[in-house]
Amino acid sequence: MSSETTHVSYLEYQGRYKGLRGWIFSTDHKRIGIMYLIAATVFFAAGVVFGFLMRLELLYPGKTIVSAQTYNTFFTLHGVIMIFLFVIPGLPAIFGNFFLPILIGAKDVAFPRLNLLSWWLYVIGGALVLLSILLPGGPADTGWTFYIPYSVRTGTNVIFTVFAAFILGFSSILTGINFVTTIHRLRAPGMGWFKMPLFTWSLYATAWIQVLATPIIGITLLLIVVERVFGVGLFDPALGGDPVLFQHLFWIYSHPAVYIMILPAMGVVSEIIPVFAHRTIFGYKFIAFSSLAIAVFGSLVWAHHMFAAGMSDFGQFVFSLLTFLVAIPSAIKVFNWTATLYKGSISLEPPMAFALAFIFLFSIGGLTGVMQGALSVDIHITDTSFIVAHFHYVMFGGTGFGVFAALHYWLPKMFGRMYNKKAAYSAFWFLFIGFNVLYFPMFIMGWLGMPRRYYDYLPEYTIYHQISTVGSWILITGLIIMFTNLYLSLKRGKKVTARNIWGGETLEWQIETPPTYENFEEIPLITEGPYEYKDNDQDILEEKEVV
Amino acid sequence: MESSELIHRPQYGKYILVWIALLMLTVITVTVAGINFGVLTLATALTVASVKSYLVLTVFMHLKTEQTAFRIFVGVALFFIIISFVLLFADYSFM
Amino acid sequence: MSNQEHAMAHRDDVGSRMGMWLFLFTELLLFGGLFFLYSVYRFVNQEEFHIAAKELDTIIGTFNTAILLTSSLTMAMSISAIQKNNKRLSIFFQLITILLGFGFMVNKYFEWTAKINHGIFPGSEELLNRGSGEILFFGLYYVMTGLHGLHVLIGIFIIGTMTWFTSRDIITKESYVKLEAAGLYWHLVDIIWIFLFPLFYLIT
Amino acid sequence: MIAQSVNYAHSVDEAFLFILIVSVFFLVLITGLIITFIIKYNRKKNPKPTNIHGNLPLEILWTIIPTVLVLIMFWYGWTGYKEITSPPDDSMEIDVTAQMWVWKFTYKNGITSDSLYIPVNRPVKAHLTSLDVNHSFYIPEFRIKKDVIPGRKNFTWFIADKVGKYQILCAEYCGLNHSYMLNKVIVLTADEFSIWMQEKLNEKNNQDTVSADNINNQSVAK
Ligand code: HEA
Ligand code: HEA
Ligand code: CUA
Ligand SMILES: [Cu+2]
Repeated sequence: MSSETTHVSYLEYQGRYKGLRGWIFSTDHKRIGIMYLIAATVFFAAGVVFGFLMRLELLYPGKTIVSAQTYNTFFTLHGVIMIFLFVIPGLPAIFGNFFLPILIGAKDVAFPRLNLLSWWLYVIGGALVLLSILLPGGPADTGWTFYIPYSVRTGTNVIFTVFAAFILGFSSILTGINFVTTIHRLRAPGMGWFKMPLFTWSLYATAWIQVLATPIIGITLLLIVVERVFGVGLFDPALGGDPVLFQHLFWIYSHPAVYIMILPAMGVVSEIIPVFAHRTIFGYKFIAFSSLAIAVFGSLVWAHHMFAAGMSDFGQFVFSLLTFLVAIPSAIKVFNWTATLYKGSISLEPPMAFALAFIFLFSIGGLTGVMQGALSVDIHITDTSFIVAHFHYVMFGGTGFGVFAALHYWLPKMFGRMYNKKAAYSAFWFLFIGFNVLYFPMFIMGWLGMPRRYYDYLPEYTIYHQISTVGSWILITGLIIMFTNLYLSLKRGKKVTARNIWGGETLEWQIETPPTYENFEEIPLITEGPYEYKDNDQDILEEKEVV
Repeated sequence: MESSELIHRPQYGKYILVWIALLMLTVITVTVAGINFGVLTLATALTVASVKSYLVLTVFMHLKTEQTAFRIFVGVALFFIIISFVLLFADYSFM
Repeated sequence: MSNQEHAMAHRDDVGSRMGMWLFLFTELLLFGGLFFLYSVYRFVNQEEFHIAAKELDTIIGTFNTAILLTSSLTMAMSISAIQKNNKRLSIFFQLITILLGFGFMVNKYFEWTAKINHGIFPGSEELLNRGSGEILFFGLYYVMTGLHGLHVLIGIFIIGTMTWFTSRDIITKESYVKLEAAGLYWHLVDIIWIFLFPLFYLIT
Repeated sequence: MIAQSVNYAHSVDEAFLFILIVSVFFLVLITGLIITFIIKYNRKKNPKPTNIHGNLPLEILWTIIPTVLVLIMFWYGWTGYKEITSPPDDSMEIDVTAQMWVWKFTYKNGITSDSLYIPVNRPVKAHLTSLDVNHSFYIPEFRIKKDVIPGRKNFTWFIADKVGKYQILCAEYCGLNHSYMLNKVIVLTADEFSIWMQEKLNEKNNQDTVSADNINNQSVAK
């Protein structure tokens, strides 16, 4: 390869195909990352629209804009799209694909063609979900949990949606396989496990969950299809089946899945905080291992979603206890991030603002999660809007803000253009305030007894619903500002050619902006940890000083 | 690849021995199932199946000669299945 | 594709096998979900599972077990053969493996049709008149052996492709990791059968 | 806080309150520290950062403290839950039947009713049956919720300690009219309850005789 091609950015690089085909058939991890970004944004926009419409419907009791059936399909589509098409693939597939190989000093992932296949599966799965809306029968109206027996009885296109989720599962598995192998096999010389950036650690833990847990939901969803098409009684109570067993199988995957969502976001935050505090991360090993601990413990707590379903007392006891233990590694992370700010030199650039908001919102989400882990309390609040608030705080306040942080942190690197920082800040405040106005009232409502998945509600909850709906408008304003700002920056933002925009010490800041096709001219030799900040005057080593 | 050369020495003889062992185990498990052992029937059947899988895993699938990481991987996967199983029965066996 | 250049620049057989093993885990857990179902339902309906299992033909089951075990042997030997640079022998063993796979499926076919002719299939009147434990048993029987059969077919297809690769010298003494991966897949299918067999045929 | 109208509501609320206080404490602590650090170690004020790689005693400390707290929370939740699931033997037993999208309550003497009438201060054990899909029997003021699942024998129990009307909701998604699957619990004094029951019984007897009459008339007409 001539030295000329090595200096061409991956955006301009010409492979065998040109134009659009040069993208959709490209096996370059960076292009695949961008394609994921585009596809995910499209699906995400669909999900947001459903969320927005739901809030409109709930503005007044009774019918406001749509019928009950339509509302039921709204929250199902909203849930399915957000979970399977946005938060699960979001960070690993977009930023993981783009930056994982760079962060460990590799030229690509271990199986580039598998990577492309995984993108195609993702798009096909997403298209199936959207297709189910148009086909006769209408989109599924089961909720994203597809609980049997309702999912077998309803006349809507459940098969489509379920099959789409099955395909999306395989897309996710392929990403997982790719990442585990990449991290094991392709680290640059000298990059020991404890010299890896923390984002890599979190992707590694995530990848294992993807590989091990996803097949279980694959088969479970397939059984819904089998049950509907062939009438095989596996869960149908009329034929001796046990609907609660379905719930077990569903959550064996879907609980670990929530850690697929949050771990990469935690990784992003662990990258951003030391960079903008301009100092080394506090407790590297604790953060790294807590990712693994979350992955392990996270696989053991699934039945906390079923505390009201009638499990045996012993089951309740065990799952509640384990649920509390899974909170500990998250707590460790939060404390270490906070400690990283201590004696730093903090510049509050937009990515940092989002990362700090992440800590705050995720803490609220996590702490309310802990409340739900307490048996007697959960009996009261399960299946109420308290839960809805909890998971929006963790998924959207957590992962969503993690994605925002990542966008503001890495987009200039990916495209060589800088966004308008003022606009970024104003988007941030709209998002942050709107978010809390939208979801906080749901905690109160939920505690007062407002069940979830309710098309209509009793008049005493009206005020909370209305505050919440107003919140959604503020939030969406912020969203529009943010995406417009980022989009415009790609068109006519200030050009960035400096390698290291933020003063980071990980490898992506040592290569060209935007990265060249091959990432590295020469595979680097790694000699020190990822967050050394050698330039700082005093270098206090481990265990010397108590904070 | 150097290591993989070393790992995969052709070994027809060993394979055939394993194959014979597998067939014998099959015969054993079928015969034992004929005799009624009560609760033990299931236990023996599963033990024999595990031994058979162990042979296939280590010899046919070369797990014995692969890098340590592979064995850890298998351990992780098995751990996940077993712990899920145990927790599932934490509910069902106390109904 | 020039994209491949940087992937193919260095070949990593260990990495390829690692990827394959990870994929095998997902297959294992796919069946794992079904084994969970099986064990819970069996735990709840012990008696009826026993009665239902009596109706399965242990002889066919045993025979099929022997077939699959043998095919695993020939699969392993085909890799040894290619390592010894004996292309002919390797292809021979692969073909035998495929043949045994088909033998397995033929047996399965007769087994299933016999059951269906007796009116035992999901949703059949005969079955619906029985206890729920038996309905579950046969439901699981069809789903699990069916999914396994599907895997055998996929395996046959993959090995067939490998045979073609071997004959075209894409798989050679120097580069046979594809064949190894196919072998791993085939052995996993075998292992799953090793568990299906006692759980369905031997618990009478 | 929402009205407590049942014997064990206070223990549920206590558990909630305890966790809430701990949570608020940590949230304020963390947010406070973050804001303080942002101000104090701002780029302008503190241009020279200090590298601190970690601190083992501190890590151990902030692992152990949350663990202990969390175990206490667990215990609160568990003991409260035991209360919720241990009905006394002398409970009044009522069958609750859920069906898309109505509740039906059947008393031991065969009387049925659309709303749940119960006497105050008397343990009531509700056996939950579903005729179609999953539902969930939820009374917020009583802090109880239990899924009603076809093929499962779930139950719940409570002692209502205040006379009044309370909301029953369906809390497990069950299709089109899930949000309209509502009804009331009507808690009566013991006297009122027996009067109500007596009326119901009379009504039922009348109906029986009326329908018996109808049949007689029809056969006569023939
Ligand atoms: C990103 C996704 C995500 C994450 C990270 C979490 C994290 C957690 N979740 Fe959540 N959860 C969901 C997504 C998520 N959840 C979803 C989608 C649902 C609903 C699904 C549905 O039904 O549709 C749900 C539902 C759900 C339930 C079931 C509720 C019900 O339906 O009845 C429970 C119950 O235990 C629970 C618990 C927890 C706990 C204990 C954590 C913990 O991991 C949280 C740990 C974090 C912290 C604790 C905060 C940080 C720590 C500190 C600030 C230090 C101090 C802390 C202590 C002293 C404890 N969650
Ligand atoms: C990540 C997941 C996610 C996200 C972001 C959202 C976003 C929103 N959600 Fe939620 N929601 C779910 C996941 C999510 N939701 C799930 C799983 C359910 C349960 C479904 C079920 O019951 O089955 C649910 C249910 C649910 C309900 C309850 C329905 C009911 O029970 O009756 C409501 C009600 O108001 C609601 C509202 C909203 C609103 C107004 C938005 C938004 O429209 C707000 C606007 C969004 C934004 C301002 C931007 C967020 C941006 C990002 C996260 C990153 C973008 C980055 C890139 C594309 C790169 N959602
Ligand atoms: Cu019944 Cu919801
Ligand atoms: Cu969970």
